[in-house]
Amino acid sequence: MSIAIAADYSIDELMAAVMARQLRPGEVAIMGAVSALPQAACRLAQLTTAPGLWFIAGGSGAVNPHLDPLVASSCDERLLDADVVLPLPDVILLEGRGDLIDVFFAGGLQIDAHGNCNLGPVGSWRRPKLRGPGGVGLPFASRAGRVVIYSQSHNRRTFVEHVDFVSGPGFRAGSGRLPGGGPSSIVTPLCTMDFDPETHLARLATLHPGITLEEVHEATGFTPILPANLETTPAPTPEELAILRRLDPAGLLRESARS
Amino acid sequence: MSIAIAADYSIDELMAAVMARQLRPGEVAIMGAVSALPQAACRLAQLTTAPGLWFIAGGSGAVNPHLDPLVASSCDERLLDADVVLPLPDVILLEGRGDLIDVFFAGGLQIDAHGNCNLGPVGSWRRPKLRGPGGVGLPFASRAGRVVIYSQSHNRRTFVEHVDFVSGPGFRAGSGRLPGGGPSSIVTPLCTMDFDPETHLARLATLHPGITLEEVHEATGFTPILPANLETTPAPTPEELAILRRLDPAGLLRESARS
Amino acid sequence: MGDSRVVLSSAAAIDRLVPEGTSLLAVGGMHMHNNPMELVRELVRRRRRVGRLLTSPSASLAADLLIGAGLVEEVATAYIGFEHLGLAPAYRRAAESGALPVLELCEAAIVHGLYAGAGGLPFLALPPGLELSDVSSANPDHFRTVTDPFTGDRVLVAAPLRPDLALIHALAADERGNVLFAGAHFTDRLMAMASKTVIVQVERLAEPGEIAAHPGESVLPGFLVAAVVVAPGGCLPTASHGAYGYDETALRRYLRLARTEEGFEEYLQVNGMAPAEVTA
Amino acid sequence: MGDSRVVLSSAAAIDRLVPEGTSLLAVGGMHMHNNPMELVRELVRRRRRVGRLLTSPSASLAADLLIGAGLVEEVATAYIGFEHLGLAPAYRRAAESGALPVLELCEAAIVHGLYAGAGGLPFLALPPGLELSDVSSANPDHFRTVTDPFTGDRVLVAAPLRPDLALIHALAADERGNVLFAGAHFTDRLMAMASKTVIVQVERLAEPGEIAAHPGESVLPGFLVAAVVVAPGGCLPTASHGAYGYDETALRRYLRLARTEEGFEEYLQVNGMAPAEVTA
Repeated sequence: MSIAIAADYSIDELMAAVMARQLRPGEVAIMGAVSALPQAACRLAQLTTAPGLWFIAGGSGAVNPHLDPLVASSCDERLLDADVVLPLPDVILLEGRGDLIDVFFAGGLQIDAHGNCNLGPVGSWRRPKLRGPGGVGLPFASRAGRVVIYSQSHNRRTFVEHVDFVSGPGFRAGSGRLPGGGPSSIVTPLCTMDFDPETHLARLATLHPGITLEEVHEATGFTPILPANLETTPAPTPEELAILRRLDPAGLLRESARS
Repeated sequence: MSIAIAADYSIDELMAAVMARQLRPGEVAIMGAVSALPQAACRLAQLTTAPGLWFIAGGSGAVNPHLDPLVASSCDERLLDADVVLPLPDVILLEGRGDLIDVFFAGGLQIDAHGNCNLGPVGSWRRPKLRGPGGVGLPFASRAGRVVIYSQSHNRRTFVEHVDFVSGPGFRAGSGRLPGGGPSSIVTPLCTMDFDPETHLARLATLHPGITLEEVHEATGFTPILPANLETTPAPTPEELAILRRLDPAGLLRESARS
Repeated sequence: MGDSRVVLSSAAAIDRLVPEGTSLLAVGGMHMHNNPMELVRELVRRRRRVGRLLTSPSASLAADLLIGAGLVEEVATAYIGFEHLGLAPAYRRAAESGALPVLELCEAAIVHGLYAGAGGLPFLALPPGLELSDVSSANPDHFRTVTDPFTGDRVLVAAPLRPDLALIHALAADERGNVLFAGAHFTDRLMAMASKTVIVQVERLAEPGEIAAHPGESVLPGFLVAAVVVAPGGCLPTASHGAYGYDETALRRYLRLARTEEGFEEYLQVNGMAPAEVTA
Repeated sequence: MGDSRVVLSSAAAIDRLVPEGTSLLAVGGMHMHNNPMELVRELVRRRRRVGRLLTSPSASLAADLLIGAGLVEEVATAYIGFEHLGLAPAYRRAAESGALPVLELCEAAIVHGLYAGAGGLPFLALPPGLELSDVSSANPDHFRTVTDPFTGDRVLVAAPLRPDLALIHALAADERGNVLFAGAHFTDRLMAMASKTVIVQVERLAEPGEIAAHPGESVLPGFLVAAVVVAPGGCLPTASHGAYGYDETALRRYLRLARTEEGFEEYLQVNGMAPAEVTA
């Protein structure tokens, strides 16, 4: 699905702005592999809505990398230009503490209506149709304050009724044992969703500018709950875009727009 | 007990030389608090009988400290002048691995005939006659290749039939579960002992120059097994003394001789 | 977030962050090195009592002073002493009289227990052989056995350590609470990672860029740190790695005075820890 | 001890220290960084088979190459891929065909498992919540449950990881095997501490005093290291922290070729890993 909502910002830039607005001052956020997008969102948030936000950039162990510039790999040595750098085993240790990580950025080859994410086998576990890379630290999503799910593709292969394998636990049917707060939102190239507080099922929250409800239904393998008011996602402000482009001179967040 | 065996070396120097001679090339040794003596022994061994010996100096995490100069506290910052320095939690972790530490230097307020050491309560556990400082890492003596016990005092308060509290496990009556090799020797101001391979009980090995068997019996709260041949501990060689004095310009190993 | 609130005076830090009767207080440093003495003295000045004191694998003056001042209901420790300078006088008096319950630990139970606390692990299985010491029998609340589900062996396990509050020392910190250690940092980083609230005493504020220049294990991120107290010379008479050695004369003076209760009180008076000197 | 024996050629290191059929081989690095490629290429040249490959929490080229060359009987991993560059082609082919059994792990099971291996801990109890992922159900040999003796809760536990051999990369080492890392060292130090035999690939020999100047966690003591292989540029096309970044063009070329078995074989030929090129 090729999307060009407006000439003046890319869909990744919109998603980064949306994710940034969900972060609050002084929170601690963490992200894993392929995380230029949440990294940009966190840095943007530090400079706008969430001063004092802490973020840990995946495998690098960097805490508050300066993203000067934004890089593609989560273990790039340039991320170590940061406020502080932790050894990776300490990061993994602290992910388990349970009261430290406010926001956990998660993703998946499959994401379901309960906010479960799969980065492992698609299809059968023993003989998968698609062998995903693996979930790395996604099981720790169970212990975070809240989980922000993001996906740079929105189609029926990705958004499914039930994931074939739970790498990152969301709200599972019949289980009330999630020690953390569970998934709080899903951000995609088409829309944002949150979770219905009663059913813990994904609920459409906003449609990105120019996207219709029908397009979302067509691209989604489950039927999201509809909210009372379905609003349009506010576009990135000029200030947000100016910051993102300063962080990202190489245009990592504009590749989809270019291609 | 004040001992002055010979004018030209101190008893600590003799003990350091004796302990050094028990070390072999390429072994890994570890020691805890109040460890200037085993540190000096290890450095001496590196320069004489055990080239390539590794030794970890207690709480400092220093591996092969250069002892330039020898210092009294096991956590002195000057110990960090070393080949490599490990974080203390890693040292404590690796002590448990079980196949790494060849030689564990141990001591105690009480030491018994089975090579058990007590640095905790003397007398009752709940209301001790003497509250010792505590055993720190002595329980790990159970996992080392062999344990070299040293004590700078030799009297019936220290050398007892049974310790009141086992901080460092030696050969305990009726237990065959010791995963490591157990105690191999005891070095004191009066003598050296080893352990009888059958009974795992302390056996007198050598008497220091000028010390009689009667003096040892009088000062020991258990009756050590007597060997077939009771020899005299070889005095430190001029080479050993020259090295020790180069390491120890402040004379930490000559304080007992001076006082 | 008002980040400026992170840097506090010792009085403000103790007042705001140390409730009377803290259930589990951890104090850092090893032997006569990096004891956070300024914070400890502030606790003594305020006569702030703690339920249980957890020491590092080898504690010294900080623990002995808190115990001597009667502020510790019980102590969980593997060692309190002064190495070659002697035994811990206040600890001896309190433990030998039966007034102070001692919960025996070993360094493995402390380090692995803090690891468990930092990582949310429910308990820690210990290496075989540690059950041969009397440490675990003497402290049955802290040590249990379980059957290893892989081998069927009975193994010793220790409870996680999750201090309510940790007092530690480091060389420097910045205004957001990022911390830089110098020399050996002993078990202090781990203690901070395992503790709900952390107060760090430092020699000085960090230079801009100084902490970022030391990636890896000699740092702590500010999100683990509730308060920074700048106290130059604040470890004395214990050493501060990267700054100064221990003051052996002063330590020997303490050891001499603290042999008696009267001498201990005199030490408090002479060293600014009389109750009258609280300036809240 | 002949310390000079520590520094070896990659051929000599693999020959002497890697028996055919090593039961558990651990390979370090994270993503496209610090993969010990020279050692891996030597394994491939020699077609040295391993029973089980244990990856770091996020593996990349090193694992994909060993799997593609058919040298891995089964793999224990939490991630094999190339981040933004794409999925791992050889891994996909082997796993999707059913030829390669995948033992699912997560980063907690790897890091805590290596901690257990390094410390002689019989097993590791994991934080509550991890049992909600399917990782443990998919790998029942590695994960069990036990009753927490302190709380009575059922908790998930993981087996210790104790590799027979670890291949890791670092910046420099000296002739006694003391090692210095640069940049991020990921889980490589921990992997080395947990492994019975360790071969370290480095960019260069250390300068005198260079390792001693970096106390703390960026080093490994030589008593953990069986062999040092000096291989400048030896991580390429992956990055070597402190030395060079990854070669994205070369990685993309690999990803393109490795899509088919024929292409993979061509990659081996072109990159000096044909079986004929063994020079033992």
